[in-house]
Amino acid sequence: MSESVDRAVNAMKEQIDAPIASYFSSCVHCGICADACLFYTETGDPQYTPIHKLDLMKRVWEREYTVSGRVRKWLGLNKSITEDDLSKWETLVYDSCTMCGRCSLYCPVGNDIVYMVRKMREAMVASGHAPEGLQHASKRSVEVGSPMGITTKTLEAQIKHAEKEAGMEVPLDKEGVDYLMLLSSAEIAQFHEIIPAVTRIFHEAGVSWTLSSETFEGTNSGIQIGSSDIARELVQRIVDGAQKLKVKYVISPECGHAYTALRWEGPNLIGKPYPFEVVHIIELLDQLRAEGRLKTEGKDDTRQTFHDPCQMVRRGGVMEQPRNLMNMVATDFVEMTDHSLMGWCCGGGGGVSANERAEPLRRKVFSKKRKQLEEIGVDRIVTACSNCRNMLEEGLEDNNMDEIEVVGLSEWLAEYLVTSSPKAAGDDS
Amino acid sequence: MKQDETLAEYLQGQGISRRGFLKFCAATASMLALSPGMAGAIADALGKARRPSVIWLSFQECTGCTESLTRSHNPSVESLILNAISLDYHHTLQAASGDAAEQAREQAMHDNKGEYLLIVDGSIPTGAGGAYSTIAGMTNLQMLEETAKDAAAIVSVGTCAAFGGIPYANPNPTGAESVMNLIQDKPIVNVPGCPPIPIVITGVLSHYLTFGTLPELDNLKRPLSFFGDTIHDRCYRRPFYDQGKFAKSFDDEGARNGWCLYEVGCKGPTTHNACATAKWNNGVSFPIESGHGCIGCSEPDFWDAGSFYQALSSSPEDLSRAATGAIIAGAAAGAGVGLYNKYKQSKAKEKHYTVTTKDMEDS
Amino acid sequence: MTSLELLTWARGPGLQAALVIFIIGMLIRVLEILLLGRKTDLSAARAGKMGPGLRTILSRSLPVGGNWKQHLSGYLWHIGFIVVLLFYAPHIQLFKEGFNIAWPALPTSLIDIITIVTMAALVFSLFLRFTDPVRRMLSTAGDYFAWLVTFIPVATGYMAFHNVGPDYTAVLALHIMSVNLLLVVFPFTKLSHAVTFLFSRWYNGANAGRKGVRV
Amino acid sequence: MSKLDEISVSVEPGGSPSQVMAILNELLAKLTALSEQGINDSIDLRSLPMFPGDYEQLKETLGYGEIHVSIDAMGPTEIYETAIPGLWWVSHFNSADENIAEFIEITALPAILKTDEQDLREAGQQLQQLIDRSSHNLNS
Repeated sequence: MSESVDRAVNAMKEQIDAPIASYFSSCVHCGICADACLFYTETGDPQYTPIHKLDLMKRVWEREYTVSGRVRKWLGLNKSITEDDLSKWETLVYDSCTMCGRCSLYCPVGNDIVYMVRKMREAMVASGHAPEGLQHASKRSVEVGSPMGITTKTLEAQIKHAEKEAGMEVPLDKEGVDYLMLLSSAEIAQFHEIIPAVTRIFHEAGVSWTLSSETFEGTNSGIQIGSSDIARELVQRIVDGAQKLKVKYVISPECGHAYTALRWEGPNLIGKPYPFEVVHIIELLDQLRAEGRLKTEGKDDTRQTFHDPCQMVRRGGVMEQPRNLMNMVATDFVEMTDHSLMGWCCGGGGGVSANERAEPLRRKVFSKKRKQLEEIGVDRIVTACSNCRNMLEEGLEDNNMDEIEVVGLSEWLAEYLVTSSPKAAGDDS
Repeated sequence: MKQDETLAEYLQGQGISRRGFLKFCAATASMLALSPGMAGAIADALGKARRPSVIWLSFQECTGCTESLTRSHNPSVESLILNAISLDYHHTLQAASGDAAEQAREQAMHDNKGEYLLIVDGSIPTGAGGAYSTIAGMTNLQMLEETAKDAAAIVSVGTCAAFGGIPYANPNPTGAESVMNLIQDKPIVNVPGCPPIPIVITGVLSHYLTFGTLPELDNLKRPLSFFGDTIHDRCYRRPFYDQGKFAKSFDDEGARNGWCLYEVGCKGPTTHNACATAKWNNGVSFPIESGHGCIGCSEPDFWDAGSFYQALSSSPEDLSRAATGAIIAGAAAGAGVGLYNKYKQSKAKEKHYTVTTKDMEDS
Repeated sequence: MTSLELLTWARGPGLQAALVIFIIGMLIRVLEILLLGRKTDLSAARAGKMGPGLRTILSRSLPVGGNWKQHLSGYLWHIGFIVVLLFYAPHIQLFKEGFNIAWPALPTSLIDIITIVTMAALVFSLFLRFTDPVRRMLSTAGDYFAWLVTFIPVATGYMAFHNVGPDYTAVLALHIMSVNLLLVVFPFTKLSHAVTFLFSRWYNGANAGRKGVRV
Repeated sequence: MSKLDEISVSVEPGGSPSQVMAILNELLAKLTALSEQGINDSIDLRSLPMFPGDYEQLKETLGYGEIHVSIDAMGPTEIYETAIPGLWWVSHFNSADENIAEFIEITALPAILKTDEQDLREAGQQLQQLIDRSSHNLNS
C-alpha cells in the first residue's frame, strides 16, 4: 500500500463514525439520490449518482468495521482501495459535488450523503488528491489570510470608498462593540457595495458593530477542500479576533460555506463552544426587522425571485428570514418551483467554483438553474451568497440571459432603507 | 382353496354368481381407485389369476396392522382377497406353533421359491446384534434376510416396516430399521400408516392378484393410487383452508362449524394417504371428519416431526428460549466487535496525518 | 433425506439456528455501528434533536423525489412483503407458538392477491435494476443476491399455498429453508437496512433538526 | 354399523360449501357423451371428497325414476334409475349390509343387470336338467 493510500484509509477510519456506518449499512442501492443531484439530472451520467461518490469509503467501512466485510476481505471479495481509485474518485468527490445536500433529503432510508462527502474529502486531501484550485485557495488562506489573496490594505481602500458612499464612518477595530462583521473576499474584491449597505443599515438600526483589520475574512477554504486541520486554523483566527475585540456576536457574511464553517463546524473544530454567538447577516437583518429596527420605504415592482444558497438555507437553517426581507422590498416576489429546502444549487458550491478543472461541468449543469428561471421569467434574482452571485452572473451570461439582474439581499434592502438623518451624519460613534 | 385354482374358480366354488363376481370386480376397481370402467378388465384378469403363497413376518410391531386388516366383516371384499391368497405363515393368525410354524414357513419358501409374496409388519432391530427381538432363535434381521432371499416381492405393511415407525423414533434404542433400508435387491411396496387403511393393504394384494405386478409407486415406494394425493388435497374441509377459516381450539366456534384444523396441528397438507376418501370403520369417517387433525402417521418420521397439536407452519423448537439466548450472546459478541471497532478508530486517530500548507501546491 | 425430514429439520432445528444467527448477527451489526460513536456537537443548537429525529424516522416513509416507477415497485413490495409476513394465518401461528404473541389474520384470498402483487413488484424492481442506467451501475452481486433471497420465500410460499409442484411437503420445506436463508444472511447484507434505517433517519433528522431544518 | 346409523346426524344445508354442482356438471358432460357417442361411463361416489350433506343433497336432486331393482348376489345390490333417464344409482352392499361400493352409472342399462353370456350358454343345459328332473319326478 502506498503512503498516500495508507493516509486515505487511515483518514477514513478516523472519520467513519456511527452515523456513517449506519448510512452505509442502510444503503440499498436504490439510486433515488441520483434524481436529487443536478450533476446527474443535467448530464444523465450515472457516475454522478451521489452515493456512488462514496464507494471507496463504503469499501473501507466494510473491510475495517464490519464482520461481514472482514469475511469478504478474507475471501478476497473486498479489495483494498488503490491509488487509481483515489484519482478516479477525486473528480467525483470534488468536481461533481457542490455539497448542496439535496440528496440527503431524497434518500428513503435517511442517509445524510453530504455529511459523508465532507468526511470523504478529509481522506482525499490527506492523500494528496485535492484539486489544485482548492489547494491554492487553502494555501493563500492560511499564508495570506484570504483565499483570493486579499490583504488588509485592500480592505482599507474599500472601507474608505464605502465611507464616501455611505457618508458615514465605517467602524474598524472597535473594541467592546456587540457585533464583529466578517466579509467574504469576493465581497471585498467585487461586491463591495455590501460595506456601505450594512454600514447604513446598522447605523439606522442602532447596531454597535465593527470590522476588523486583522480578522475580516469569513470564508474557510479548509471546509471546502475538506481538511479539518486547515479549517481549524482559519476558524481559530476568527475566534482570536473576536475575543480580542471582546464582541458578543460574530456576523457571518453573505456567503454559504462561511456560515457552515463558522456556525456549525467551528466549535467542533476548535474543540470547545465559542465565547460569542454567530449570526448570519440575513438572520440579523430579519431580527432587526422583527424588532422594528429595520425600516424600509417603497417597493420594487419588477418580477424577482430569491435564490437559496444551499449552506445558508438547507444546510444552515436560515430559510424564512430572506423571504420576510424580500417581502419588505418587492411587490412581485415569486418563488422558483423548487425552493427553500428543495432549492437547486447554483453549481458552484462546495469548492467547485474554485476548482478550474470543474468549470466545463459546472457551466453545463447550470442548465438546471436556467430552466428554473425560464419557468418563472424574472427580471431580478436576489441571493445572499457572493459565490452564488458569481455563479449566477456567469451562468446567465453563458445563456444570454444577462438582462436578469443579480443582487445581494443586504444591498437590495439598503436601497429602500428609511434614513432618519442626513447622509452626512457620520459622527454616531 | 387349492393352490392351482384361479380366483374366479374359487369364487364360483364359494357359490358366488357371475353378478356377484362383477360386483366384486366393481368394488375392487373402486378400492384400487381405478376408473369404474376397469371392472371388466379386472374380471378378465382375475379369471386367470393363480392364488399366490404369502408369508407374513411380524417384527417390532404392535399387531395393530393385522388388527386393522382383520377388522373387516366377513365376507367383505378385503376378506375375499385374503381368502384368495394362501397365507402360509403368520404368527398371530396361524394355528400352528413352535417348530411346526417354522416348518410351514420353510415349506412355503421351498415350494414357492421365487414366487411367494413376503409381507412384513414391524421394524427390524439391528442394535446389539439384533438381540432385541428374536423368533425361534433367529434374530429378526436373519429371518428377514432368509425369507426375503427367494421372495418375488415384499410388501412392508405399516409405518414401522415401511419407514421404521415408532421403534425408529428418536432415540431409537433398538437400532430399528425399515425393510427397505435393509433389503435392496427385491421389489418393495410400502403400505405405511399406523395402522394402514385395510383396503389399502388388500388393494395392493388385489393389484398383485389381478395384474400379477406391483402397482405404480412414488419415490417412497408407496402405491400412487392410494398415496398420490395428500389428505389436504382430498379433504372436504379444504375450502375452509382456502377461505382462511380455522378452528383455533377443539372447542371453539370454528371447531363446531367444522372449519379447517390447520392451526390445531393437522398434518394433512404433508401427509400422503387415502383416509379422506377411503375412510375408516367401513367408511364411517376419518380423523378430520371426527374433528381431530391428521397426525401424519403414514409419513416417515411422523413421530419426530413435532407435536400433533402444533401448526405445521410453526416451529417445534422453543424459539423464545433460543431467542433469549441469542440476545445475550449477540449483545456480548456485538459489544466485543463494537469495542474493537472503537479501538481501531482511536488508533487511526492517533495515526492522524496533519494536513498543512506544505501539502498544498503553490499557485 | 425425505421431504418430510427436510421439512421437520427446516421448521425445527433449522429455523431455530437461523433465528439465533439472525439475532446475534443483527446485534453485532447494530453494535458495530453504534459503538463507533460520534463526537458531541459543540455548536450552539437552534432547536432540539429528539423531535426532528423522530419526525424524520416517520416522514421519510413518504417519497420525496425520484421516479414514480421506482417508488411504486418499492412501496408495493415492501408493504406486500410485510403484510403477507405478518397477517397470513399460518405465519401468525408461528409467532403464536414460538413467542406467544398473536393478532388477527387477514383473509387468505386477500393474502393471495397481495402475494401476487408483491412478486410482480419485486420482478419489476429487478427489471429496473437491469434496465435503469443508475441502478445498473450501482448494483453489485450483493444486490442481486439480496433480491434473490427475498424473492424465493415469497415465490415458494405462493407455490406451497397453491400446491404448485409435485410435492407440497418439499415445497413447504423449501419455503421454510429459504426463510432460514433470509434470516441467516440478513444481518450481513444490505438487508440489515430494515433495522439500521431507523438510525440513519434519526441521525439525519436530528442533525438537521438542531440546525432548525426539518428534513 | 346399524347402531351408528341410528345416531341421528342433522345436516344443515345452505351456507356451507358443496360439491354437488360440480358433480351435476360432470354428469351432464357424461350424459351428452352417452347420447351423442354412445359412451357408457360411471362415477365412483366413494372417490369424491364430499361434504357432509352432499351425498343426501345429490340423491335428493337427482330424484327417483321408474325402475328400482334389487339384486341378491354376494350381498344385496340396490339399483334405481334416477329421475334423469340414463343416470343409474348403483349401491353395492356385502352380506353384512355394509356399503362396499357406490356408483352413478351413465348408461342405458347397467351391465350387472344383463344376463352374462357364459351364464346364457349354460342356461339351456340348466333348464334341460330341470326338465329331466321334473319329468323323472312326474314319471315316477
